[in-house]
Amino acid sequence: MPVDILSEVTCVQNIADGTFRLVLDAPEIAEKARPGQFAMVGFGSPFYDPFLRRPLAFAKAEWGRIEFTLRVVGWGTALLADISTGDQMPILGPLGNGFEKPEGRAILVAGGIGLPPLAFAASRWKDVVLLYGEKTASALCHLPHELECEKDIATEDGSDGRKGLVTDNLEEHIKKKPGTVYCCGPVPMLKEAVKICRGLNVRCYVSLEARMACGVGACMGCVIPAINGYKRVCKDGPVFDADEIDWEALGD
Amino acid sequence: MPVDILSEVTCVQNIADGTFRLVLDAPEIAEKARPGQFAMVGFGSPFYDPFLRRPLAFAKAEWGRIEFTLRVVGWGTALLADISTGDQMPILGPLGNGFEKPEGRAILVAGGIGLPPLAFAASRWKDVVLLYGEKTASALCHLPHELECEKDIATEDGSDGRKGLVTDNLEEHIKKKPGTVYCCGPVPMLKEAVKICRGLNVRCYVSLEARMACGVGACMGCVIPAINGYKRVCKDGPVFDADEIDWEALGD
Amino acid sequence: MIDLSIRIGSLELKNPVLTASGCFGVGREYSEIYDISSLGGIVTKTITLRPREGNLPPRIWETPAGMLNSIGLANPGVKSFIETEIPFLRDIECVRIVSVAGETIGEFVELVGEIAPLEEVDAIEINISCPNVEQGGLTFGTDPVVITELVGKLRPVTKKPLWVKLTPNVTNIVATGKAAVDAGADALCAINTLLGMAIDTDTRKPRLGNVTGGLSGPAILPVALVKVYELYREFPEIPIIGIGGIGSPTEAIAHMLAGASAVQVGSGLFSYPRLPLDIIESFEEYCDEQGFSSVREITGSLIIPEI
Amino acid sequence: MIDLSIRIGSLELKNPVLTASGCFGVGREYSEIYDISSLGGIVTKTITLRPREGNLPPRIWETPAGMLNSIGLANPGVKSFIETEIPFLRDIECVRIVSVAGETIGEFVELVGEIAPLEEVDAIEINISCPNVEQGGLTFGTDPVVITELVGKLRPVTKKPLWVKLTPNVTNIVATGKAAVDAGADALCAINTLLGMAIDTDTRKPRLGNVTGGLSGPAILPVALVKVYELYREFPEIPIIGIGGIGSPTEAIAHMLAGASAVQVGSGLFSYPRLPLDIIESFEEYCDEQGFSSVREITGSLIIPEI
Ligand SMILES: Cc1cc2nc3c(=O)[nH]c(=O)nc-3n(C[C@H](O)[C@H](O)[C@H](O)COP(=O)(O)OP(=O)(O)OC[C@H]3O[C@@H](n4cnc5c(N)ncnc54)[C@H](O)[C@@H]3O)c2cc1C
Ligand SMILES: Cc1cc2nc3c(=O)[nH]c(=O)nc-3n(C[C@H](O)[C@H](O)[C@H](O)COP(=O)(O)OP(=O)(O)OC[C@H]3O[C@@H](n4cnc5c(N)ncnc54)[C@H](O)[C@@H]3O)c2cc1C
Ligand SMILES: Cc1cc2nc3c(=O)[nH]c(=O)nc-3n(C[C@H](O)[C@H](O)[C@H](O)COP(=O)(O)O)c2cc1C
Ligand SMILES: Cc1cc2nc3c(=O)[nH]c(=O)nc-3n(C[C@H](O)[C@H](O)[C@H](O)COP(=O)(O)O)c2cc1C
Ligand code: FES
Ligand code: FES
Repeated sequence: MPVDILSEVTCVQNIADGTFRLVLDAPEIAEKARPGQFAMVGFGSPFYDPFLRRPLAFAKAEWGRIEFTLRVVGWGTALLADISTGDQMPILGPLGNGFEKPEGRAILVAGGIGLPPLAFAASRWKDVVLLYGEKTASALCHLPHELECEKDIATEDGSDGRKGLVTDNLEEHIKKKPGTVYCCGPVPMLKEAVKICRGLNVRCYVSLEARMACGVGACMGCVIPAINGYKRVCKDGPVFDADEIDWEALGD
Repeated sequence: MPVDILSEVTCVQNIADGTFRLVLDAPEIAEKARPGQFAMVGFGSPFYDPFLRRPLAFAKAEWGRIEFTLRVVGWGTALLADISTGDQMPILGPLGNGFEKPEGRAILVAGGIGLPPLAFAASRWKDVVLLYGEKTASALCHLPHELECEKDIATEDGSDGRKGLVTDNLEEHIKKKPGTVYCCGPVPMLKEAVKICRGLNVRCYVSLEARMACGVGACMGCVIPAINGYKRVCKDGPVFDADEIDWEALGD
Repeated sequence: MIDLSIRIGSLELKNPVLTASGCFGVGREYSEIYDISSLGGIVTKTITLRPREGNLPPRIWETPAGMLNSIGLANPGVKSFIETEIPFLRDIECVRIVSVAGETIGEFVELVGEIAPLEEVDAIEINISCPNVEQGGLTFGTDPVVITELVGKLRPVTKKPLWVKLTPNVTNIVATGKAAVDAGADALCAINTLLGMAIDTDTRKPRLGNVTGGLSGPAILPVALVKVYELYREFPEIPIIGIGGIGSPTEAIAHMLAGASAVQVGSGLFSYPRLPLDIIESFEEYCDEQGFSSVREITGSLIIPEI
Repeated sequence: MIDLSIRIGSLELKNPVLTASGCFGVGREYSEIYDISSLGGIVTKTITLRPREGNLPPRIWETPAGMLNSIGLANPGVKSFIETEIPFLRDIECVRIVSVAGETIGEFVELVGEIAPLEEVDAIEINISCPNVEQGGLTFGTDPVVITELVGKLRPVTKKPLWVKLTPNVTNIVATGKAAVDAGADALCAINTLLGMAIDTDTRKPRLGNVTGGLSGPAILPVALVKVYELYREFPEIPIIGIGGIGSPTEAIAHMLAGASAVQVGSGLFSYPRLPLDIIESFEEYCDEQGFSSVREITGSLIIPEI
């Protein structure tokens, strides 16, 4: 059951290129939020532009606080990054289905700002390997440092970690120790991961993004093409079994 | 000739109940601005709500800086008061006719946030008396402290200065030493001042307010009823000879 | 104590605040967030005869102070709706309105025929104003002759109140409203969305999969108010449900002042899911301030100064 | 080098950015702020036969992402306009368009007759879309039959280009546009303001002295784009001047993509007086990015994905 609350910002921190850590006091949400779920975050302004809330995945939820990792990609996220400690933000959550905890090993594949929900999963699950890729070292986010799980970090330009794409070693990781794969990131990365998983016949879950209005499943605005008809990202997802998705119709 | 510039905020200060002092770096404007003139102040936001700039009178203009005294009365002024040192604000000015400097004595009558343009006049002119009224002590603004002219300060509740309305002593001041009267403040106050001036047959100028769109005289949006037709507050005013105005049609 | 109750024809509502079609589902999702029985009423997503997948995504685009949608009446069809959604409505203690849209007059008749017997439904909203479908929608809503025929054919099918939802995409909403009223509509709902579009200048493509969509949100408030005002001046006896641009209680009050007997909150729900509850509270305060003893006194109490 | 010049019929403009009627006077005030000769063109405030005081104040109200105005065509009348304003236009080195509005077809004919001989005027914009006057205005702009008659009567009066400014307050802008085109209009300007109103809930009075007004600004962008798009699809050969909701260069580009050959900036001037200059610059950058060598290639180059 989601709640809609005004929540106080307790910390805002610029942690990487255009990337911010937001911590909020929200006990009602923190106790319920599961990895892969998200919140609709409002601006708390008396003005109507921007009008819609923005979906953000939980990066953490503990001790009555929730944490988001926010990457500025447009004006809405810029405005969210510009808030100050003590401000009140409207938060509706937790929303969406979240990841299902696997039986055995979890192989998490995070591309760019796809990291937060998977880092949250890594903090809650056992027997996890986290693959995380960014363009360059300065974009790398702090979350993996806080995790004790096995990690494989890559940058495209090799400025930190392994040089290459996050998916380059996925096959190797699966072969080394099979498990369930969970991915979040840009669509081309998801498609690559899904291809690899299909080749090796391992189960793969993906967390998808779509523009949202209600965030709760009421407006039918955030649909993506699934094998048998449209699915709502906000309510039926954001996490889908890769086999459910009509990847061709999805576009990039 | 007005200029349209992005101007850096060098100081924001809460100086009285809901009243803020804004200082901006704007040499091109500061050298031209005269008492009674104003600027159209924008929000510098990529969002379109609020949409229109707000007119603010100059409270000072010296050493390459301009100063506004802003009272929060709605969401637009609240947003303007919320800016920070270092922010860039769009400023179009100086605009409007401004006060004409009198031959002899100037009797300035300021009600509430009508003070800034008259304080500016007091700082530039000689032989001045400034009458300034507020509801209560906590609303009184700092500007008079910086002025060396004769002052007569009143609060409606008597919590500071003389108890009563700013216009209570106007007749007395005029009789003591006649001069030209300049008024800025709420319409009922202006009407009272005009009545007194007419009774004593002294010249009276008033600075009027109206909702503005362009601020430069192009849109015909800010008109007020004058004796022979509508006049634009932004271009024909904001300062008018009291005899020009159709006070009855003006409303309150 | 302020009396918040209103009447729309024979229907009694405990307060004048409803949720608008397409923005609230049947209330299932929002009922997880708060008690939707405290609303005056709910209007379901528009239901069609056959299931509809809806339009190609993206279906949503944010615009200055508003949004475009091109959902395209995605819904499971009336049969499945009656099976799976109507039971949910059974225990909702507010007025329940089902919105319907057909591609032909025959389909409308069939739809109303299916809905009419259901005791879980208190009224039927006739959606002749959806800009996002090829058949039906605006082709019905813009022609007074067609509206008269349509409503005339529906009127004998049910004793339930028929509300007709009008489009603002017309030269003269009084003409389309009159057509509905003359043919027996119990209330007029105004407005549905304005036709609009948005373009991604980088890719040079439309932002919506369906190219055009419906504009809603505070951006359209001034248009909605003038339509309600025009309808109210013409039909002071016909209840008008004000819809469009309600993003805070003030705009709901403005709709009532312009002549609405009740309001529906649409996309404002997305910014503030609890907005309808805030509006109900504010109506009470507003009546207090204005010296009204009933919320009904707000309706049409706009003061037009003599010139 | 990107070629920024365009043609609207026989007229050559050095770039496709104009200022919209009523938002720029004759340019006198803005010429104090920057060199208005660098614009593609300017459209004057609408001029009428007799002087008009305009409507009762307040005439301006800010709305979410937009504004309402009810100026009511305040202007000194054509005689005084020719005496006092036309001399100012003499030295302006961009295309100068005078906007006119009559209360009757006869008045329009007389007005165009007065303006036609002036060499300081490069084209005439026929305003049949002002929502703020009782006579003329929308009564002309909403009826295709009247439009055909009007434009047909004006066509023989002058060889100067006649631009017809359309209202969005119609069911079908293609019909009103067609009426103008068939009767000989050289270009279509779309859109004028949307009819709207605002209410002060505290005093229960309308915010505007004239009760209703015209809605403009970014709030109406989606509506403006769809109208331009509809007109362009129907009349690919007729130049369309896109107006409505341009608050930054992006929106101007969107208008061009939808099918406009040029744009007019209206209330966006109030937020950013230099906006037209920014747009001109951005057109150059945009052509560079998109690999266009002329700004004319932007027009209508919207890509509609096949479904
Ligand atoms: C379930 C979910 C979880 C997410 N979690 C995170 C997260 O943890 N951290 C993070 O930085 N970002 C996350 N995003 C993406 C984030 O919501 C977008 O980056 C943001 O909405 C962009 O807003 P904007 O105004 O800055 O961008 P603009 O492009 O200016 O926005 C314009 C419009 O597009 C929508 N939009 C743009 N990009 C996206 C997108 N990728 N997904 C959904 N809507 C979009 C906006 O909501 C807005 O309505 C998540 C998205 C989803 C769907
Ligand atoms: C020439 C001139 C000089 C001014 N100088 C000052 C000054 O030095 N300090 C100061 O605090 N205020 C001054 N004002 C008043 C100030 O412009 C308004 O208080 C401000 O515009 C209110 O904006 P808002 O959004 O907070 O109010 P809201 O009431 O929320 O505004 C809604 C709309 O009404 C307009 N509006 C509201 N009140 C006024 C008003 N009194 N005058 C003009 N437009 C209004 C706003 O611009 C906006 O479009 C001046 C006004 C004028 C015309
Ligand atoms: C996402 C969305 C879906 C909608 N679906 C419907 C619908 O199915 N039937 C209908 O009559 N109106 C539909 N509408 C229109 C709304 O009910 C309402 O008339 C319109 O949005 C204006 O109100 P608003 O400004 O409060 O949103 C929809 C609106 C939105 C935003
Ligand atoms: C204050 C104001 C005055 C206007 N006066 C006129 C006018 O005299 N004639 C006219 O054709 N349009 C007039 N318009 C409409 C504009 O020219 C333009 O069509 C409309 O505002 C939409 O464009 P925008 O969103 O860029 O403002 C006026 C608009 C405003 C805001
Ligand atoms: S955003 Fe409304 S259904 Fe998903
Ligand atoms: S605000 Fe435009 S003329 Fe004064």
